[in-house]
Amino acid sequence: MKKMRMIQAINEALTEEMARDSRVILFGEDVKISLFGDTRGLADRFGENRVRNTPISETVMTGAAVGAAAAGYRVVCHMMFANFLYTGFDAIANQAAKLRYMTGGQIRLPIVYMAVMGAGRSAGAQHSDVPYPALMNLGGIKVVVPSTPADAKGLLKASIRDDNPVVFLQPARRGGEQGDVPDGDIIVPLGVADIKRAGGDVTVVAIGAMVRTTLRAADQLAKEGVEVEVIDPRTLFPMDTATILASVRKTGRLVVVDEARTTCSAASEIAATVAEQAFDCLEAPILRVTVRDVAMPYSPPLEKLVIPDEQSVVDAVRKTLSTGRRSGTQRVTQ
Amino acid sequence: MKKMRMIQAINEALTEEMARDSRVILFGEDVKISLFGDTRGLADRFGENRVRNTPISETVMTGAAVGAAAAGYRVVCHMMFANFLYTGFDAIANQAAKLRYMTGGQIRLPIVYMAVMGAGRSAGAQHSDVPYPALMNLGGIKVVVPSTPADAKGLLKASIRDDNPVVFLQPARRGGEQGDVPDGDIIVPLGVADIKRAGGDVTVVAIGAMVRTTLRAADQLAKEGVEVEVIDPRTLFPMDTATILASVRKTGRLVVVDEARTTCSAASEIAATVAEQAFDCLEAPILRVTVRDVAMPYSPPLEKLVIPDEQSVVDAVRKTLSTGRRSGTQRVTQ
Amino acid sequence: MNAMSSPDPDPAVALEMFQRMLLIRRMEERLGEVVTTGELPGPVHLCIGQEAVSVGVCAHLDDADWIASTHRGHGHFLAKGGDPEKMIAEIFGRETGICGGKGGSMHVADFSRGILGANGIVGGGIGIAVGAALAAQLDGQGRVAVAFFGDGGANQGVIMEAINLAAIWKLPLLLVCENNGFSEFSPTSTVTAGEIAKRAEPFGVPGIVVDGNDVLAVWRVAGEAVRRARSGAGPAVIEARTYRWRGHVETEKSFLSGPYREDDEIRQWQARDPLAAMERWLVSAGAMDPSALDRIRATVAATVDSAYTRPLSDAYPAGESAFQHMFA
Amino acid sequence: MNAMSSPDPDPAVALEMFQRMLLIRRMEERLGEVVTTGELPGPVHLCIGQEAVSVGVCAHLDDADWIASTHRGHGHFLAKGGDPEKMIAEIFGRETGICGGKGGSMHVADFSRGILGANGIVGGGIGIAVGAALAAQLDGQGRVAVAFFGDGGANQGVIMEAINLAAIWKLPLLLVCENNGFSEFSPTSTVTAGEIAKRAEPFGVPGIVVDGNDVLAVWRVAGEAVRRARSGAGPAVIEARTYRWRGHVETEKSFLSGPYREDDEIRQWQARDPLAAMERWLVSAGAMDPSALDRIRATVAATVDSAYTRPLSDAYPAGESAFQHMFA
Ligand SMILES: Cc1ncc(C[n+]2csc(CCOP(=O)(O)OP(=O)(O)O)c2C)c(N)n1
Ligand SMILES: Cc1ncc(C[n+]2csc(CCOP(=O)(O)OP(=O)(O)O)c2C)c(N)n1
Ligand SMILES: [Mg+2]
Ligand SMILES: [Mg+2]
Repeated sequence: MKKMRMIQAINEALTEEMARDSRVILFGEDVKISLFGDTRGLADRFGENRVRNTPISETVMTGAAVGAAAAGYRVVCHMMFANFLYTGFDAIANQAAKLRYMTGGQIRLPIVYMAVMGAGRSAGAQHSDVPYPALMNLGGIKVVVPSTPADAKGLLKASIRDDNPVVFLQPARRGGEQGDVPDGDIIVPLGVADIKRAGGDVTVVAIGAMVRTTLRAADQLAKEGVEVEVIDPRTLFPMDTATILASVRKTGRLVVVDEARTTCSAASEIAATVAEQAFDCLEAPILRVTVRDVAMPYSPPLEKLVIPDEQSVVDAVRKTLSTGRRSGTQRVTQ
Repeated sequence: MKKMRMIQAINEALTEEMARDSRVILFGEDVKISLFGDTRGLADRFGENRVRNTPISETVMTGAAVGAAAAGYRVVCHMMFANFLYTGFDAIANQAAKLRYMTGGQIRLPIVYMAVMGAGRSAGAQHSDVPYPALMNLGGIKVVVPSTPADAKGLLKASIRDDNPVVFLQPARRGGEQGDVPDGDIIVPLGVADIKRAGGDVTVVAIGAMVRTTLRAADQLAKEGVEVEVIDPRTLFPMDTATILASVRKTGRLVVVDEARTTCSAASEIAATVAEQAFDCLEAPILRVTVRDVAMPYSPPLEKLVIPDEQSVVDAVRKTLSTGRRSGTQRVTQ
Repeated sequence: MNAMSSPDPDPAVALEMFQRMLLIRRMEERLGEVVTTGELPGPVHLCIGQEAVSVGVCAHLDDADWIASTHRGHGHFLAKGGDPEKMIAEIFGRETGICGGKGGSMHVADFSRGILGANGIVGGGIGIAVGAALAAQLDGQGRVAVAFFGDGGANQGVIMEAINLAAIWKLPLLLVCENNGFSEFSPTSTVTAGEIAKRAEPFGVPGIVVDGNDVLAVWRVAGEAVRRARSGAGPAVIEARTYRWRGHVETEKSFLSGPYREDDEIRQWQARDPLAAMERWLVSAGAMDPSALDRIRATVAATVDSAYTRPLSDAYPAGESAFQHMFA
Repeated sequence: MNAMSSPDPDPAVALEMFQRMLLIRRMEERLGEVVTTGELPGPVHLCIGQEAVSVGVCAHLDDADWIASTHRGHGHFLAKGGDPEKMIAEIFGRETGICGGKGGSMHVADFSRGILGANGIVGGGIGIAVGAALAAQLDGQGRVAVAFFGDGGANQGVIMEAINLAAIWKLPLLLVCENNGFSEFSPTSTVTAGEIAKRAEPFGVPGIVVDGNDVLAVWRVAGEAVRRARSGAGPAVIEARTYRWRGHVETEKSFLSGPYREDDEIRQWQARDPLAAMERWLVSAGAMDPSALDRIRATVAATVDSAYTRPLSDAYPAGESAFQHMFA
């Protein structure tokens, strides 16, 4: 067990996987010098052939990832900020997400598109998006969002070994935070959620940067005697709905905390799934704590206001506890 | 009142708006000869200056729409098939959706990106996507999907007059269907749903091509004595949730029929909203009838299987009627 | 590159090229007929008149080399050795199709033969070919990757990104533009500034214009470019000038409001039929004794017949296949 | 285009250009200092050393003309007449900022002055400028649109699409590449093949290389290109060779693992300071009497002082503003 920052954990994952499998290659803008530090040292260690700086050409980058993967490599394509996924979106949405299916399963596409996402550092609307809803809807892209250094390492290693296109999104604000990372070849399987805190009163599903926020809220609520179960899906597509449903069947109440904009968010998807599959167990409305449908503002107080914080999670949990089944408005009968 | 096909109704809307306002311009690939017929005759009538064929260059097209709109024009940018929105996604997601906000409201961006979407004609996965979930999540793009010729005309006219970026998506399979279109300058305001059929037993929200499918299912169910209320949101973002919530408060049951892939679909969003805001009125699980999370297959029987049909709507309605509140599994108590 | 001084192809290669062109021609003609019967599920884009380009280029490739193709991809598929029967089964949406019926005309692919697939996205194959070229370079086996694209596709920015990246990395990549005079219904000059091949030059990449109706000329410049690429000298752009005899998409006359080209133009290009030209050359070069011609015709006819027979009695894919193959 | 034979600027114009360059320099220097105090909310990219490009180009434009800029956009903003105080207020995230504090450094824009905005997306301004050029053409008032972009941005495919479209439509568009030697931390030659200006030529568009540290040279070629564009003769690409003295982003040394350029290289370029060169020219051309220099310095100093004073006591935007301005 070592303490390290998420960025270091990612760096370790990349280093170990590149050492393990010579067919793992990595390219992206300035990956050699490494803006975030996550790819630092890889070029020195694995050579300029396997680790390449690209021009600023997201369109061809995302497409080349598909071609190199189809031709037998495991490709890590670093997209820097998640907003630049939009710039290279064509090949992600039209090729990577569909090529295996369209060709009747002829190929495997082991690709990891990685990027940093989310707000909190006044980088402005074009550097702060949380684009996973769009990716989750494509159907052919696995979407992974870690919340801790250990998960980041284990999930990234699993993503690289996966034979399918994966978008790995590192929450910007968590990159520098320290956490315990087990030694050795840790793998966190894709599609498996993690119960970050067990509790019987309310289920709170929290994603990425929101996990820590939610855990803090849970601490606070625990002092009031409210036991929150905090579930981190870790993989957003395919989602481990079984774990979420089991928890809701136990608690009867659900809050989803998501750094994406509300409409069509992962929170909406989780809410819809539960409203469909665990309706009978629900005691109260499902509440979403999300970013309202705005571009991310630059000014610090505005940015702070827009991003869900501990208090907004606490408020939502209290609200869901205060409304019992049928305690509110009744069905209107004509 | 005239009978016409949706494509003709769109053509009329474009013609009338271009005649009405000389600052309306239109460009896109082969808009002069018009692949779908929706832009036919516009170049002859309004001249080669206002109606322009572009090269196959979606990236610059979507960006140029932003610039021309910022500089004072009302831009209709024809993207042909909705999958090509992905090709030009950068300027839609990073510029059009954010520029007004990022500049503190300095500009208006009257843009209509129009495209044909959805499957049903064996065009394959790269010509059949239903991309509105990604667009709805951007927060800065209005999303409009007509289901009838009359709505198509009225919504497109409203979209062109709107001072914001709108993506107008014509359901491929409905383009050739006839419908009554009122004479004169009909405007269907954005953000207002339409109750396509009133009923008190179950609320079914249906989008685009699914509206007709759902109305047929409703006819069939009516014979069994089940009165379905069919709501067509028409604008998916911003969504007229009030109309949907009012209906669910009346019926207590909701099915959403959506041609998009399930995960993070409009159906998910509607389900989440209702589970949040009308929970107390719900009598049964909210059911989504959607395309499963696959790329669209080419082979006709597969395509048919994947797209929701009348029977799948009927089945979902019957299912929701068969499950009463708490009739199913109970909350697991520890 | 001094392509014009290259020698003529061996007789066997020349005959093989003729046969491939003929196969493409006959397969496509038949498809054009079938379309009118309404039996085909989806749209098809025929490459009749353009056969010399795919065949002249692919004559230099083997199964280990990669090609990425376009919406007009049957010719590339067949030129690279794709199975005609499996192609037709695919276009008819049958389970025996090369993609199990899930792709259709615009997605015929055979990875075992290095066919990365036709593509419904104009320009979509370019990035994929760049990636395959990167893989080829890393493999170090002398493989190359070829992206075919149209004059319309040449206006997608990805082509510039690809040329730049391939130049910087010296990728074994051929970017082959089939300039058939139209981008859908727009004549090239109305949407395309300047000469496409020249777009390579600012990057220090050779840009070669070749008569796309002359399979020998295509074969020569492609051979030179493939040799260069295999040797590690980097990418090249080839612009093959040709013409499509058929519509952009079959049955287009049924929905277009009017014509977008002169019949006379079509006739002029038909007079420059790449197949007839090759036949003349074969005879004059003495590469073919007269009976060989007939044998090839018979072989091709038999292949075409069986390609359009067996698949039609094959089953459609089973329902569950709709939900397979999203993930490995 | 015969830019070199163009006359020198009027003394008033020359002085104005000097003053603008000095304003940009001093504003940016101060910003660099402020960054070290940790008071700035977000990242800033300074253009010190590159002032001659924005100023030489914008000297030909007025409020009705359009510019689209980059992440390194303060110079363009100020050169086009943007308000220094409102810019600083914006960078500090105040409600008095030109974008109400919602954009920040990478999004400073002033549509009333034709400033379409800095841009956080590399290449993002190019399409926007194409659209503004289309609007300018439709208006028929002789307006032009200018897109500034970097050598790194020159590798985004949108630039090729823009050149092609502008050539076909003869749009009044200037594409001005500020080649400052680096695309972030990658030296240009490691990611950029050939000469950027040449990328215009295959499209029949003039591509001009100019010394980006010589404001007069920039002014001359830009003047010629603007005149051509206003007259309806279509677009031009200008590649101005220059150098950034500061980091790609301020404080980069705190997180980069090592240097990516030699200090010596920086010193060599500093010896070619565009401001010093212009000052020498002004003096030698007699355009400036010695006291004018001091007056300009004083004016600029006062502007800078007040730009960095008032905004700092301005309020942050009210909370509700976070939820405004998504839609008109
Ligand atoms: C990204 C994208 N944009 C537009 C289209 C629609 N489309 C299909 S083929 C075509 C014209 C292609 O022209 P060209 O590249 O010259 O190929 P050709 O059809 O002449 O073989 C267009 C515009 C598409 N399939 N993909
Ligand atoms: C689409 C996109 N990709 C990547 C980035 C990250 N990025 C910001 S500036 C920059 C380098 C830009 O280089 P250049 O265009 O030469 O401009 P300079 O910084 O030298 O002024 C990069 C890669 C971005 N902002 N947008
Ligand atoms: Mg063509
Ligand atoms: Mg640069």
